[in-house]
Amino acid sequence: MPQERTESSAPTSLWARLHGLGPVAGLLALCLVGTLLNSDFATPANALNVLTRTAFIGIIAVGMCFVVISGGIDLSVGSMAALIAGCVIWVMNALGSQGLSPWVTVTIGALSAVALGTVFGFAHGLLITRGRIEPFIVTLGTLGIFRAYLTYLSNGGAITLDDKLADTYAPVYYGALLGIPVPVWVFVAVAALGGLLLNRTAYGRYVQAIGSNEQVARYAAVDVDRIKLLTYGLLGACVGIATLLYVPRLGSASPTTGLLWELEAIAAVIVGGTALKGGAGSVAGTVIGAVLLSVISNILNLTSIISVYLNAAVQGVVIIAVAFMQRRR
Amino acid sequence: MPQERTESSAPTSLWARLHGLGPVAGLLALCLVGTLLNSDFATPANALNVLTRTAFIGIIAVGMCFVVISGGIDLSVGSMAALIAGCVIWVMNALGSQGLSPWVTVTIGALSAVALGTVFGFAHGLLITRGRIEPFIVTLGTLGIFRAYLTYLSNGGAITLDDKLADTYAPVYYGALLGIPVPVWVFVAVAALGGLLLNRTAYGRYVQAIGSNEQVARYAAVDVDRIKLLTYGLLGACVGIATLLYVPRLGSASPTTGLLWELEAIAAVIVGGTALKGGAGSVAGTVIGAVLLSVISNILNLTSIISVYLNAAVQGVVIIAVAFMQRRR
Amino acid sequence: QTPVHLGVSIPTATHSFAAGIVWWAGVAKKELETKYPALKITIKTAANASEQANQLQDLMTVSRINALVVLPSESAALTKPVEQIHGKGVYVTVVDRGLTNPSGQDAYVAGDNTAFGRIPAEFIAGKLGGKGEIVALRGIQTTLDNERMDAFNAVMKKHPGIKLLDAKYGNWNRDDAFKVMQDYLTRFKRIDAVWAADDDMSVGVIKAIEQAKRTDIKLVFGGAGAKGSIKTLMDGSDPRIQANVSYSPKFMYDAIVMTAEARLKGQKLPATTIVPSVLITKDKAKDFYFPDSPF
Amino acid sequence: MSFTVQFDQVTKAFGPVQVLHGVSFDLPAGRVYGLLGENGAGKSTLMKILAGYERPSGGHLLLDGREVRFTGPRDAEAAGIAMIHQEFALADDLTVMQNVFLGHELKKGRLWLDDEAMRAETAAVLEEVGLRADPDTLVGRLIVAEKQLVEIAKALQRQARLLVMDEPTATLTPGETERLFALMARLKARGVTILYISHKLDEVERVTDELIVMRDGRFVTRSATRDLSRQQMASLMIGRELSDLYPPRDARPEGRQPLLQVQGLNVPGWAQDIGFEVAPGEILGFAGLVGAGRTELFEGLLGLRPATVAHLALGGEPVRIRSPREAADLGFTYLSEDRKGKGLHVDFPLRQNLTLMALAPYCRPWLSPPAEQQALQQAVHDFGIRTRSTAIKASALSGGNQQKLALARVLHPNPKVVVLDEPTRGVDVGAKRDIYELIQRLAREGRAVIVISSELMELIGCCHRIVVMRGGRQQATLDVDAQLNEEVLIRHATGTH
Ligand SMILES: Nc1ncnc2c1ncn2[C@@H]1O[C@H](COP(=O)(O)OP(=O)(O)OP(=O)(O)O)[C@@H](O)[C@H]1O
Ligand SMILES: Nc1ncnc2c1ncn2[C@@H]1O[C@H](COP(=O)(O)OP(=O)(O)OP(=O)(O)O)[C@@H](O)[C@H]1O
Ligand SMILES: [Mg+2]
Ligand SMILES: [Mg+2]
Repeated sequence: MPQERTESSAPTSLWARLHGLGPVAGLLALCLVGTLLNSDFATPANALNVLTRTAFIGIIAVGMCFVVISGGIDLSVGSMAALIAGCVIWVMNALGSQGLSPWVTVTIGALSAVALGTVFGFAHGLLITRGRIEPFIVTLGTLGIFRAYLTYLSNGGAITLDDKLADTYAPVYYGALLGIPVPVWVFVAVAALGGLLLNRTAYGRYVQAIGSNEQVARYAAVDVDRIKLLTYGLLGACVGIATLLYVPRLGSASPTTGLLWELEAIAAVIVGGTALKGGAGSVAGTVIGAVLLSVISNILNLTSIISVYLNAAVQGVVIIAVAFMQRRR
Repeated sequence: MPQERTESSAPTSLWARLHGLGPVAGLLALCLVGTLLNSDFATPANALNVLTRTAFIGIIAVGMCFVVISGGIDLSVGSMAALIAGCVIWVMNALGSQGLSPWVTVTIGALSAVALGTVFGFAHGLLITRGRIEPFIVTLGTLGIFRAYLTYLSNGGAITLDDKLADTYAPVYYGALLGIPVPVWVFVAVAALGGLLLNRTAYGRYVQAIGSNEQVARYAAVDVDRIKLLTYGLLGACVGIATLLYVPRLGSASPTTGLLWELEAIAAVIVGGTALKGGAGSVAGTVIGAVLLSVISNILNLTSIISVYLNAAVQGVVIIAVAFMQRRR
Repeated sequence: QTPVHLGVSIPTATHSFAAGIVWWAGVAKKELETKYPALKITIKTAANASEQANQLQDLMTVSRINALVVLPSESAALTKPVEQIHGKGVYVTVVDRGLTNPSGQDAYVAGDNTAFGRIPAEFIAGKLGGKGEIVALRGIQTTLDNERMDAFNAVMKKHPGIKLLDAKYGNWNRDDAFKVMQDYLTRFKRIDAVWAADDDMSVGVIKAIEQAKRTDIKLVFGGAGAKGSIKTLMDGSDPRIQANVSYSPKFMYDAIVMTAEARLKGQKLPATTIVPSVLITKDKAKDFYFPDSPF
Repeated sequence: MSFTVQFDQVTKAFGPVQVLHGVSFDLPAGRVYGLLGENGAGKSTLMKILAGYERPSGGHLLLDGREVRFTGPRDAEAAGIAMIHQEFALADDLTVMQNVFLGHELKKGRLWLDDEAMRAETAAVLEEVGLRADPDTLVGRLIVAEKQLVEIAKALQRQARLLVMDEPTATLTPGETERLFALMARLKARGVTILYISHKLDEVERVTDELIVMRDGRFVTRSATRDLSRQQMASLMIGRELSDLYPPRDARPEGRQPLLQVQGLNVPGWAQDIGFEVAPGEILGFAGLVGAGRTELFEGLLGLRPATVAHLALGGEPVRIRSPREAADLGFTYLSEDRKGKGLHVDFPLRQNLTLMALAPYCRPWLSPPAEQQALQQAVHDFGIRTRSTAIKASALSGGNQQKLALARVLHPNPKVVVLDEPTRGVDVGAKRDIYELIQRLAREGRAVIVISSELMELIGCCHRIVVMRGGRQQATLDVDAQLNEEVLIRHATGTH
């Protein structure tokens, strides 16, 4: 991953480095606790499990990171993922029953997931830029619309992938390359690309400029509307990719799929040190934030020292504690 | 309600007035649709039902309006309400079984609801100002903590108010004064006080100043930390008041109590024309926003023209449409 | 005896019924672990399907369970993850919500969702004498809810005199049921009976009726046999509550006990065990009353 | 290589407010033009139209006789026009380099940014404008003067053929100003046309070839610079004769108990061991180069930065000040040099801005907007704030009028001690005199006044004593008398004494 922006400024680097270490320190501390509580925590198998399951939220969080840095927000990602999953399964089942080969069907399905996500993202972008509506409201609205439409498609139940297709598709989630599960590879690739895009391209720079001061960006001849549009499109594509990994895992979509993912993705971004008001942030931080959140629940799964009722409380305390470590001056 | 800030500037007033009319126009249009679809919609009884059930969210939204204008956010209000409800019922049952008279018990319970809310709010405020943690993270953390603690208290089930106490307490929700239900009176009182506080006191001015530019406010001798602390305390108190009205309605608290109220309250504020980034906003808008959101679901309940699966979609479309009417220039 | 490490994976206690499940699982754990030293039970609760899939993975990789009792939060979504565990040689008992592909399970213990919808329909139809106007409240959009509603509708088809005015989602919670019922009352000037489809929802429904001071509603049928509703039924304190249908979270307890005892002896369970849903009337109510359970 | 610019009956209205009333003049290439006019005359607005930031409501803009219609600054830049803004157009979260190249990034291939090249070029332009800062410093961490230099560097990097400079020296000290002038000379030699807006008439006299005077949104006159004296320039601008710029001051009060006493003030990293006192009726100046630490000194004193002080007394009473709130309660207020970032709520209307620091008198018990409005009318009159409506946001005021509003705001609580950091930044000569007059009046009313300024003449012209700072240390405290002149001050400030 390329070096992060905030760490590159020489005179502030020491502080920034310490500051940027907040989530990392939190993650390390947490891992230590995990190892002490259960010796099986620190096994490669468990580590890969955690990373694999972080992949969905992590990939979405990378896209969300851009949206938040640009000063926006997207509340609809969970519903969007659910709807995409539903549509893709529906399409694949339809194609499969037409006698298309499972490989072709799955490929078409996967591509259409990304395409659909991008289209939804662009729709958000258009409503926000052309329609001049607050991102919060646009995506609150589409949150309802996406989920309702999935409910409608599934008649309130679940849409399930045909078994034959499911078997063909399964390796996308369950397969491994060089011992590393496919979703982890995809996650790493998306994060690396995201980091490059944010720090090494004009687009990334414009995203930061818009979040920092939209008026200034506009004065600097940045095509603010286009960049915002692209940013929501990018998030949509990330949601599509995440869904593409999700479908083979659970093989179905229902009205409860992806519930509250938006909160998890935004939390990963913010825990990773990006400010909600936009302007500055880092992809690496976001990735660490996402992993940190999964590690918390992994540790809770591996131990039974506290009442199951209090899981959410432990998560809450840890999130606040990590944020405290990297607080603003 | 006192005149709103944005409406007081003369040359922009026409535009501002039109602009401010967005939610009102949306509400009127919606009411028209409601009346056309079901003649029972426009009855006083239905109007009072809607207002009464808006009261909880509306009261919380008034507090949230201050927090959002100050540039903050609170994701925990739903969980906070649930925990307060649980604690208050628990306290009242305990006192009741000690043989205290129901009236005294209920009064103590009601007061402790407001006190508890204020304490929780101050705790947020302290973490945000002294702890220098983003409000989003603090309240995301306490969201989990509050709800988990309630689940723990109730063993995952419901905590139910003793029947005798419930009968004494019931009029607070079910009673009426001059034909208007008590919660509506309380809602109106809270909104009116909120409007006064925001527009006609130094405190309200400071809240706006902080949201507009915290740095400038600090240089202008505004005690930023104290004002923020008060603002979160105020929201906590509003949550307490809302809970105090909620408890007599069903006489119980369970882990599903108050679920997603935070989203509804924030949505009411934003639909009411307050920008998420803070600085300016209006209590009247917030009230209209809250009513508008309940009217949508009321109309959906009163008609069966579309599939129940699509309810959320209709809500989403209406929210976006209303926002479009009052969009930023 | 072979040592058994039994994993239990269930949804979090987000409403009373789920709380009952969690409670009964806890009771089973306490009883069984004192009784059989060779048995270890780990209970995990999950808020949604993907969290539950994660937990299954953790139970497998890290806790190294060799038997599993699972109540999937969604049938379809958990089919694959459960299959995976099953494929690694873990004995799997699925409770309440069957997998879409039953080859991933060794045993299935379930309540009877068809009866859950059929029994109230028959009771209401009988009480109304085949004529009247009713409303229904549904739960959350799930396959389970669809099954119940379909069973209810199937019975009602045989009673053309009964008109189902509307069926909206009350999300298995009191607040939403209260609001939906308020609006039903505004909308329909006459309602003879309400199928609230869940005891939590029936609480909200009754409150809304009381608030509107409506007397036309003769019957409110909840469901699942929560202790509050059973108590009301036993005491006869509300004339509108005349019966209930059992769908007790106790099947969680039964499933755990059966699985644990069978596995300790190295035996198998019958492929399918249906815990029947039965009509609970006033005289039978005390058999279904468990005051210590949160449900 | 350069071109002739021609304005033809250019008008501009913001809603109902007509700002430019048909301005026509032309600017042949390759010269340095001074644009003069009072605050709110429409200079910045006209220049924004030229540089594509605003569109005219009417009239035409012609380059070499051909009409152009810019849809944004990008078009203007393509035509070779760049502008240095009066109000900075910089993104605080980006670094200096990122700001300098924003919208014009250099690339390796089609996709990747070439940070190395940009860093090198940024370092080069920074060198040229005389800013010693790492190109990777966040702009948010810079002080105003440094931001101004970044703003200049940014325009310079564009290699424009016509450069608009809107009050570039308002926040600069003499050294940097000299460097800027040298730079302008080099640009002129390369054939670049420069439009130079400033309220510092001595500078205008030095660097421009020709002057254009505007008043109330209209073109008034043009003339070769050498044909006009500063006196004449001033009276052309404000439309009346201006008497001596610095009003007479009362004698320094003798033997009175100091109102503010500071001893042993340390602001870590910025100022060491500072001590001074001000008596009622006294005006104390603070001189120094940019970076001398004057601003930080007072921010430390007000609790806005970590600082320690051995002894601090107000009116003889030892006090502790932990925040501007506590200071204001003690009757001690501070006008920030950073108007946009610290001084004014630019998104607030004027009324709310004016009364923010002193709301108590308007609470009876509820805030009374009419009373506030009355106070605003009074302030508009007293401070000569030129605006066609009092209901606009502060951001819609011209730069100089924003400064007057900021000044009105810190004086609104009626403080006993007031610190004015660059109080005349960006105000026109007429208004400057009004502000000097105001300073004298504040002293006459028995207040202690501290003036921080980078304009040494201004300090000499209105203070009783001057503290000179260098590198965070108090270099000297000088009485203002006939012997004191700019040279002496500069020698102290640069350590060549
Ligand atoms: N967006 C706006 N809306 C309303 N009025 C505006 C707006 N922008 C500028 N004005 C008005 O236009 C007039 C001219 O402003 P301008 O900034 O051009 O003045 P200026 O000559 O640059 O003054 P200064 O010397 O103080 O910088 C002022 O009266 C100002 O209030
Ligand atoms: N001790 C120091 N260590 C590091 N940098 C210093 C120090 N003292 C001054 N500086 C430099 O001085 C600048 C701070 O200027 P400051 O605002 O303190 O000066 P000032 O006297 O208020 O100037 P002005 O008001 O004219 O802008 C910083 O950019 C910094 O680079
Ligand atoms: Mg100007
Ligand atoms: Mg300074």
